[in-house]
Amino acid sequence: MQVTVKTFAQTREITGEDNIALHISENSTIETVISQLKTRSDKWALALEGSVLTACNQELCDLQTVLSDGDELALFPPVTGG
Amino acid sequence: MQVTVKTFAQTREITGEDNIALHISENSTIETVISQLKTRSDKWALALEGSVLTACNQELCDLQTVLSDGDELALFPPVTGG
Amino acid sequence: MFALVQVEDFDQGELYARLKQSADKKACGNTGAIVTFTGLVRDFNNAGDIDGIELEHYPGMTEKALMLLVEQASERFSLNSAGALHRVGRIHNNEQIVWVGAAAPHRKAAFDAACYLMDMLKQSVPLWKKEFKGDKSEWVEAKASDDKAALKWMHKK
Amino acid sequence: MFALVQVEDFDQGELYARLKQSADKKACGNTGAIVTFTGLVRDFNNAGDIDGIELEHYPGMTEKALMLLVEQASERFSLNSAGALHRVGRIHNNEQIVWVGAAAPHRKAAFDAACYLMDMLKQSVPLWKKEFKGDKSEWVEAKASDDKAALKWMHKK
Repeated sequence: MQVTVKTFAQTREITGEDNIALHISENSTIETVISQLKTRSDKWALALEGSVLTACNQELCDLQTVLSDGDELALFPPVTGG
Repeated sequence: MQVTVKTFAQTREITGEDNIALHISENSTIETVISQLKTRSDKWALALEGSVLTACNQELCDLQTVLSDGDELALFPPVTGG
Repeated sequence: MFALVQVEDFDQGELYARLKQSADKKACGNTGAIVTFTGLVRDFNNAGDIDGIELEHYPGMTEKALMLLVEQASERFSLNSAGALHRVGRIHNNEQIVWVGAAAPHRKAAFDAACYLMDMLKQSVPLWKKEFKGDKSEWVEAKASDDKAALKWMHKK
Repeated sequence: MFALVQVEDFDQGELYARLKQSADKKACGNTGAIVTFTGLVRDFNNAGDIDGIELEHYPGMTEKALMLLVEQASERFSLNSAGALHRVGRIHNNEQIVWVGAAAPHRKAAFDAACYLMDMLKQSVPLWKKEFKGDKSEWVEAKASDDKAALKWMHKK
């Protein structure tokens, strides 16, 4: 199955990719997908080594969330609005 | 010497007097003047028996404040603005 | 800084603009947070519906006490500016009664200062509220919860 | 209730009027207190002067997260209405960035709700700030003090 991965702010700048389509195994958790992305390139490994927040279909969620086909997964640093 | 005594809100309504000239002894404290006013009439006694705030020359002050000739003394209930 | 006492209604946006302008004048570029509070007449009290209120005050002292309060808040919370406006006279249900505002470098000081201004205003500014019901009216009693709110600022900081 | 994300500057007074109107629609005559917070760009940070900021966000999610927050505050503090607006894109020194407002029967709920909205916004709404200095720019780091401010709402009530 396939999910969309979006990145923002530092995560976007370090990876150099803001929107990719990613093939993942059935019942993958976000944690698994992050491990998979870390092997994609040194840039991805670097971008994902610190504190990263995750959202699934535009809602904040934790690393144990199981993804479904077509989900939009977003990875980004702690937010700094306000 | 003489001071002006002003009243507001319930204190004004109960005494029926909102602005009087009062002769007082030299070095009178506000506490003394309040005792003096209580003997002025039953209405004044009633008005001053509860919780009364005092201001001298338009500044909140306590009962031990010593009055001077020409001072403006105000007597009123706890404030309820806002 | 400003302190106003007036019969007429006020424009919240204008007061905000005045506060920001005054903060800019003192330290342009140093204000990160502006908090405003507006108080309104609710159409009921614990005993039932009401038909507006009337505010008596102590002309002369009200303005001074309000300005003193604004200066104290400004000093205590290191504000760039603060302001307050209180209406007096007859005010109808759902109308605005009072406005306070605080401009500070950071949000905590701005929130604390606005809160302090309201808590202390209810203790130290000579204003008295009367509630109407038809042709009857009754003075509002000072609330113990307001005394408590003001007292907390004695212990802090 | 409303949650807006926009590039353009906003009029504080208009947002206040919109909030009051929305509170009146829900429970006319029941609002005794309206608190607003406005955040502005200061012209310096810990490292020196800055030349404005840029806000990146997650289009789609930002609006949803802001609305969710407004709804949560409304529920938690029994508000008559609440609203929030956050700007995105390039914002210059001394300009407005963010606005939140809360309308409640009593002042404590209105103050707490506005404070809550700001504390939680800094945790849960996908916005990222970059500060400019000449042609250089740097991402703002999340502050431990902001985490602490948000955490206090976990223990209360």
